[in-house]
Amino acid sequence: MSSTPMSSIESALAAEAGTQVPAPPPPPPPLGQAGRVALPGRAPLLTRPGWAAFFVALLAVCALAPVLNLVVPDGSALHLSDYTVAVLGRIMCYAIAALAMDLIWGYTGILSLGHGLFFALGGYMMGMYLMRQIGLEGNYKSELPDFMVFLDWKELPWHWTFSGSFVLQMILVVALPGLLAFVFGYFAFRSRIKGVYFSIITQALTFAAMLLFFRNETGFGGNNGFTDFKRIVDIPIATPQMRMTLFVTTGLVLLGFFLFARWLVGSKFGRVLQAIRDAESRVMFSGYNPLRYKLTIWTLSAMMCGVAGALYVPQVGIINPTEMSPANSIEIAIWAAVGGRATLIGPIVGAFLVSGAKSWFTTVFPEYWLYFLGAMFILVTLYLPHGVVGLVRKLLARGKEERA
Amino acid sequence: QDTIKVGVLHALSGTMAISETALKDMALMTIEDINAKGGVMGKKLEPVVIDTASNWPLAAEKAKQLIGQDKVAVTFGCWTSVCRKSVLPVYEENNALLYYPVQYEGEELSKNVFYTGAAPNQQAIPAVEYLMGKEGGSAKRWVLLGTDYVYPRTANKIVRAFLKSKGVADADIMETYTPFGHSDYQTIVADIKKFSQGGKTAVVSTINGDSNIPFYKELGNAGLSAKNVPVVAFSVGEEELRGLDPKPLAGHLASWNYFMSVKNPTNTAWIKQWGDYAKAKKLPGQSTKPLTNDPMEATYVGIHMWKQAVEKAKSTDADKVIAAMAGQTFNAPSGFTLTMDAKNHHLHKPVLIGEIRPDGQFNVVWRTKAPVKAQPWSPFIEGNDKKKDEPEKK
Amino acid sequence: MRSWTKAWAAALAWLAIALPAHALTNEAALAMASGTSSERIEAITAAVIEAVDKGDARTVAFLQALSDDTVRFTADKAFIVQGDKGLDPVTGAEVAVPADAEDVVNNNLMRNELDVALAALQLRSEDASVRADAARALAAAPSEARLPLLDKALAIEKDAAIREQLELARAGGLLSSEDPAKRLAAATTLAENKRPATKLLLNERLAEEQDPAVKKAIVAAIAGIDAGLIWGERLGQAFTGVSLGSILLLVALGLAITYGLMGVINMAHGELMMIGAYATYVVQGLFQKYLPGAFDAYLIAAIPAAFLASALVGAILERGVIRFLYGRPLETLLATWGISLVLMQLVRTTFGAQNVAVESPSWMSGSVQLLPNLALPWNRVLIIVFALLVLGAVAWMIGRTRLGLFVRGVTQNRPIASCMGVNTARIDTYAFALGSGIAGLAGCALSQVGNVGPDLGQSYIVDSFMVVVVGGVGQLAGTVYAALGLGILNKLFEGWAGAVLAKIAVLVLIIVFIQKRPQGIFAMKGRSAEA
Amino acid sequence: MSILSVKGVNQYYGGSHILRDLGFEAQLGKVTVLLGRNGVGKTTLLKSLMGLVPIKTGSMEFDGKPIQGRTPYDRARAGMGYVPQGREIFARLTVEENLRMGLAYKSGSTPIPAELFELFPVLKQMIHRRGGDLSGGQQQQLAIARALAPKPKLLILDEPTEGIQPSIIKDIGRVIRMLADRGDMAILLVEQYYDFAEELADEYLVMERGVFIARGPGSEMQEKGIRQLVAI
Amino acid sequence: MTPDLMEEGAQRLERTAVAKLGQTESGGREAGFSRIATPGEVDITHGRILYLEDVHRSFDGFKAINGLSLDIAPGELRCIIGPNGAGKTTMMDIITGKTRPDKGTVFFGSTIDLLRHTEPEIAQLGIGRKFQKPTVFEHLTVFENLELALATDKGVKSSMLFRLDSRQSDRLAEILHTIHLADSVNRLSGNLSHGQKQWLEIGMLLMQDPKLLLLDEPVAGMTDEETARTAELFLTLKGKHSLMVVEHDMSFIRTISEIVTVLCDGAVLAQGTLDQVQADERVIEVYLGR
Ligand SMILES: Nc1ncnc2c1ncn2[C@@H]1O[C@H](COP(=O)(O)OP(=O)(O)OP(=O)(O)O)[C@@H](O)[C@H]1O
Ligand SMILES: Nc1ncnc2c1ncn2[C@@H]1O[C@H](COP(=O)(O)OP(=O)(O)OP(=O)(O)O)[C@@H](O)[C@H]1O
Ligand SMILES: [Mg+2]
Ligand SMILES: [Mg+2]
Repeated sequence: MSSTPMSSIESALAAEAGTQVPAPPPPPPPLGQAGRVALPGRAPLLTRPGWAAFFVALLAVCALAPVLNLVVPDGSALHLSDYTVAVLGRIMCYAIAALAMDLIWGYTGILSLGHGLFFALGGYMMGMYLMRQIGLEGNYKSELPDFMVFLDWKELPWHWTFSGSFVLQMILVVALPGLLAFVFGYFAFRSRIKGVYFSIITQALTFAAMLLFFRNETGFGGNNGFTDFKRIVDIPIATPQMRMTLFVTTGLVLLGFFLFARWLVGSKFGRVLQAIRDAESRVMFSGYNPLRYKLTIWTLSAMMCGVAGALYVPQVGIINPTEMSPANSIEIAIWAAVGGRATLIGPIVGAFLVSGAKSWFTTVFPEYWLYFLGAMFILVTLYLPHGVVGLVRKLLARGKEERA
Repeated sequence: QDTIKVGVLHALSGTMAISETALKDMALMTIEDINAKGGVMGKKLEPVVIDTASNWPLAAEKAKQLIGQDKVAVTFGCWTSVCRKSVLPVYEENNALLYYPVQYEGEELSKNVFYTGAAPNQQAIPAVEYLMGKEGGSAKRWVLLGTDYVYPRTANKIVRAFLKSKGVADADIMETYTPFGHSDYQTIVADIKKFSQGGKTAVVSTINGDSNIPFYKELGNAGLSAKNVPVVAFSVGEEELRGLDPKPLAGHLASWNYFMSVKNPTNTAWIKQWGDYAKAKKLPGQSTKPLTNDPMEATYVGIHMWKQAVEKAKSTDADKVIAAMAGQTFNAPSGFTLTMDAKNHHLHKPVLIGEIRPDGQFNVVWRTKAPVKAQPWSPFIEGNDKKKDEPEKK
Repeated sequence: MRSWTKAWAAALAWLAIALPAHALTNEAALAMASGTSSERIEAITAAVIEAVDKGDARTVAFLQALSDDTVRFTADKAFIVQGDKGLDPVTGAEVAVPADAEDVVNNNLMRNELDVALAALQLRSEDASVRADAARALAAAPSEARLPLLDKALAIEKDAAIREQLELARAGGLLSSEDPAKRLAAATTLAENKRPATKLLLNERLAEEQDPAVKKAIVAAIAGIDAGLIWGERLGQAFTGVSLGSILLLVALGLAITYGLMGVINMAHGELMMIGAYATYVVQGLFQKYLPGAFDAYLIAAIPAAFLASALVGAILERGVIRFLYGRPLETLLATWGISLVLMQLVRTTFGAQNVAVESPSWMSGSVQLLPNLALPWNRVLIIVFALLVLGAVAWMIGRTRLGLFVRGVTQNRPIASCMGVNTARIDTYAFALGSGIAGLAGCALSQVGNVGPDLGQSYIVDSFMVVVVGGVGQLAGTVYAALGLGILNKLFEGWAGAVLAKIAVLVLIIVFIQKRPQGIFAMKGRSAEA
Repeated sequence: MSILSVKGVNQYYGGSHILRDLGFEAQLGKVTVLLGRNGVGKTTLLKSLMGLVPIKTGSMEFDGKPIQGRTPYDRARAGMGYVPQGREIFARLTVEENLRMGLAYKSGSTPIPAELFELFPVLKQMIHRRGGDLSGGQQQQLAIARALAPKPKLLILDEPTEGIQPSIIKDIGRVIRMLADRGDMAILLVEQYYDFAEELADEYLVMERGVFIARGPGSEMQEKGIRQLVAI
Repeated sequence: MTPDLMEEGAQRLERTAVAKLGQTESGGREAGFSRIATPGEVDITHGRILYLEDVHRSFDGFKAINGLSLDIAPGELRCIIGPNGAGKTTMMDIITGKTRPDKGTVFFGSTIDLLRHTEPEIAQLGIGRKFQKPTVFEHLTVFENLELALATDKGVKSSMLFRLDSRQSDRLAEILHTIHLADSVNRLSGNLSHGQKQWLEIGMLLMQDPKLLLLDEPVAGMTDEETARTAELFLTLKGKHSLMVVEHDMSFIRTISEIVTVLCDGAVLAQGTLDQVQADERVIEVYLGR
């Protein structure tokens, strides 16, 4: 599947933190006939510079951005505009999705072309809650969301049961994508569906879901989806403070997921995943049941995507079925690939780079941006086989060689 | 500051680019024309063109950018309802202005939006009435065919309610939907053919975008001619016909507020202006065969009305412009003088029914005597009788 | 329409010789051309009755001109416009058309009326086929008002087939007669004629019928017709399935090579089809411009053009991008995705974002009538044949030729194939170009049934991957089964549940199916599958 | 007559120097045996000869013409046949098609030499089975047959006896001897199975960490204690 | 949905699936025994650790295994030889659950019916396997390869929380020495030479500490000296473990063998000491050659 010879945790860590491989721990005491072998110890979660970078990011998200956006006045050069906050917030959601994709694709070698579905499901769960929060302020002054009134529905359909409660609905944000992924994954992995066959059925799944959600009868507002949100936990949504809160939450979730993912892939669990990617049958003959491993990471990944979607919806203000279109799922994979697969920082970088570029190009070259974006994909694959992170890593390694 | 920035927010790539590109160009032409004639209040207009890439969250973000970063005075844009719905909160929140140029399902009225396209009563109902009448062939049975999304569903709901009020039984209405991008209409056309054996049948088509061509090609294949089973479409205009050989379609109908074939001096001048512009700018497709259509007219009218309102208000401030918009009139290429309703932000528009000609243009076979007032809240939908015909005060 | 032109020419010749002229007056012509539809229809009916009795070439000519939309009129006179000349409908003399003359606009109602009027005038033609056409036209639009006309025609008609049509037309007219007995008789006559149009007639009458006996007869007649139509319906449904299958097969065949054999996850496959379709469009344009006489042949020329255009683009892509990515299939996904974006935008900037019109040659339009309600459209039939031809060619290339062998060998193990003396680089280029070329052929075929626009490829890419994968990657036979299977299932479901649910059902079915056969229909069996 | 002559070949994988200044010759009609422990670089040398991995410096001459820098298929066309380590047959092609691939640069009508089936009867039996379904030893036989099909001037064999049953090893030994004795083919054999190697060797080379540490005529192998040398 | 919950769910689903498989009409093999079988424990009271009877398997009509019956005692080192294509690898595939036989019984100990278990379960039960073509995790380092193979709880949760304790590290270090890869702990195993991969795979097998080792051509591609060392290694394993070794290298077989089984055409052709089978005319005919 992958051609990254980059799975050693040490080297991965080193490059991510931009430092040297930590010197192996002191050799263990002599062992009878075994003699001395320098066994690599368990790698730390992050190296010291890694932690430093992490805290800088944390600070930027939690303190710097709010101050620059809310406190620094509009005219100032340092002011962070609402628009920039919106763009960054959206991209951070994408980054979470890309991170989730990397766990399943980069590390386990399972390319999902259906992650857009989990993202959208999380978004829809959040959207349902937000729709209910509109309350009587809608066009029709009804307890029911506008589109239901308009379709002559007299009461909430069953799947809206929990939509009134923030807590329950937030549980659904994680549980629904998780459950769907679990059931789907259980059957797929049990049947040993692999490679493109898996990719294609995930694509079929999201495509089918998209068509389903486009239907008005499905009860999710059809093509128009959910828009015009007014409040979240009874606080107006369209205030700078609320927007900043959402932004900071997204940032924290992203950083939290990043640490979680680090911990996962650094553990033996993570190495079993990579082993599954390389030689699944050998994993089985070593006594591991790949089904459970794949199912676990697949479900976790779907749940992360769900959370990303839930954070995304109140920030962009709309969720509609196009989020489930196959192209969107492919795009998630592309973020991971451009940034660098099987490196956790890669997908985050990729998401920022690709969607950032898209945002920027569509404004600056509205007619030509597809050329740039297309060329970018081609060039990255041709010249940066390990993504942007791979390039950085190579440059760093070269620098080190020269220094040495 | 000697320029006024205006936003042009359309999809120039992705699925909607097919329709929206022409609107962008029309907006640019109109702006250029206004500038050439001295601008607005002596200031030149500076268009800010942005591609929504047919991606609706992106559209909302771009709207933020137009309003927040570029500080445009007004935005002309969107085609799909979902695009409008996604940017609407942004406009309301910032109290900015959006001019929306496409026919839509109604059921919405925002203080910050001016709807220059048709509401259902300015397009769907007259067309159905026409087909019911002797002129239209006295249709007794109805096929309501659409792409599965909100506009067709709503339009069909209204049409169904209207048909019922005219005494058409449910058994005489067949309602079918196809997924987005559907390209194989064999089964549906066969079904229509079968259905049409039960009595004089007409088809009301709200098929969207690209699916029209396969649909009409299949109709032609199946030998269902307009004489037997006329199809009236609400989304097929001159641009859509560009993509297919119209000969087999001759006689099928469309209902709009404007047709390129309308004969009057305003229209002739406008078409010429557009043709010259397309040639000068080498617009792909348009430069060899310039076409105008209803949404383009609505774009053109919208920009001019905004200009007039600004000049009346002597300011680009949204509230002042909104106030000044009420009752604005404009001599439109359709040959009618269009009036902005005093309250409901919709234009009073004429309804024209045209039959497709073998050259891809329309023969206007029926038209309203005078512009019709829009009913954004359709009376055929329950509860709408209580709705006010003006935006909520917030 | 064309048969009418023929008929018109023949009739005109006959009328000119046989009949005295000058029956058409200016008033009559003006009444036929202007006024409300009902007024015009009245005028036409009157003119026809007169012309049938007296015989009048001018009236026929004028009606024909009306139906050809070549009549203009002023407040006091109607004109036939021929090119830039004007003709006086009454005298046939050349006159100048005033600038303020209005076009006569016909709607469908008028057009129907004109057709019938012309048909009525042609019932006495000497040419049996003209008469047959006329009789058929009258049978399709029966009216009580025309009964005398039909009776006269029946009195002189010898040809049995034409008589039958005339009887039918007569029965149709009688169906709305005042006399229930006549209606009953008409219903029984019509029951013999198992055609959809007859059913429509009966149904329309049924809606108004009061007399219980007649009602019963009509219901029985309809039931009889329905029973006769059932087979046509079933076969029609099967045909639509096969036809959809043939399209899926065409769009998947190229991918079966570039992806199935070469392992390139070719997201630009759709755009290669689009290029084929645009090549067809360009060829059509060239024919329109330089060889308008041979326009119908353009499609034949477009086939190789589409193949070459796409193959060329494919070859360039392979040389420039893909060849650096062998053995890294997922990276090909990324790069070809980029390529597809670029190609799409390229087409948008050169041809415009709008769709372009590709006309079908005349031999692609129309249909073969197999049963009264089963007409197979020529373009669908020809596409099925085309798909089979392409399939045969591909199967032969891959399975029987050395090129095919090398392609398979090279894609399995590039370095070793090279050590066997195979010029791998060249084989790769050929193979990719071949796959792309076939995509181009698919595009050419698609241009005959659907849109030609920048998005053409996007709408088929998911389907084409689906087909290749469900069939089993690298399995040509599997691709064929999958394409036909999906096509037929889709149409079957669509008959039951509508297009949207059918599509969803098919997708779900694919998911379930892959559970049962994790490697597609034609799974690679044995050890080699695991390697 | 020396058909292959190699001088000063250096080759690297990333930073590690795998082949260091190697030079040797292979003669028509003779079997040259290359011995060495695991991981010393034997396969790497053979791959360099075939052009599958690029060499950093050095010259290679085949049949009087320089071949360094040429593509593998040029080398194959010039008459080099290769039996790679690990068989590397085309798993999804049938046995027959695998053999046809071996004849790739001959004209399309060249028949598969019948003598191959005499040598390896099992291939005839399984002619329509997919290569990948064969057992390990059968695949090895197929790989040898495939290399022999176009009658190369130089036959390069990388551990051909691996996984093959004794009787067939004997057959392969006889074949190699016979091919060499015909005098129109040079054979370069990498082998771990010492007895087999010694029996066939006309010339021998011993490699250690990318350099040759011993060489000479095959007849001297026993007295020079090559078996022990390889074992250390 | 925590990972352990998910895992439990998967386990439960799986268990019911397995339970269903076992419900044969006769009540399954267990029905015949009066003792209560402890699930997961190998019962060797009958003196047999592996027991195959009348196993058949054909591929598209070709009988690869044709009525094979074979048994192995605990602690035995059994050599299997036989012509190419005799069905040796296929037999191992059947024992490890990779291939399902068309017919026949395969037991591990006297209570565990291997045909009812999946590959990972069989591995967990204590059957380790080395493939004919060396298979290692190419993108993991040598160290990580061995660590993964280590015999521990192989559930999801314990993998997440796993830490190498000192006893395990010692064992790992020891095995690294045994397989001569101590210098290469941190190298990616994909970059090892063929022979090194062979060794690494043997090392992984040792880490797994199985009761029964199936070794498919373990010395292919090794030098004589290394072959000798492998032989030595196997002899030390013998007794504690049961081994089944497939090889074509007669001198290697000679150094390690007690009983040799000759397979041919998917069934046992001969069995006995090496000398006995080497003298057998049929074996010479089909396998050894003259
Ligand atoms: N692709 C590669 N990248 C990096 N190092 C490699 C690569 N292939 C082989 N090596 C290393 O190069 C050295 C020589 O390998 P080679 O395969 O030539 O050995 P060999 O002599 O053929 O061994 P064997 O007898 O085991 O087949 C080994 O140390 C091996 O680990
Ligand atoms: N999946 C399969 N499909 C078809 N034939 C197969 C399959 N698997 C094995 N065979 C055939 O079964 C026979 C036994 O193969 P197997 O690999 O077990 O032999 P082996 O004894 O291991 O031989 P070797 O010593 O050469 O490794 C062979 O003839 C092989 O071609
Ligand atoms: Mg080697
Ligand atoms: Mg074997």
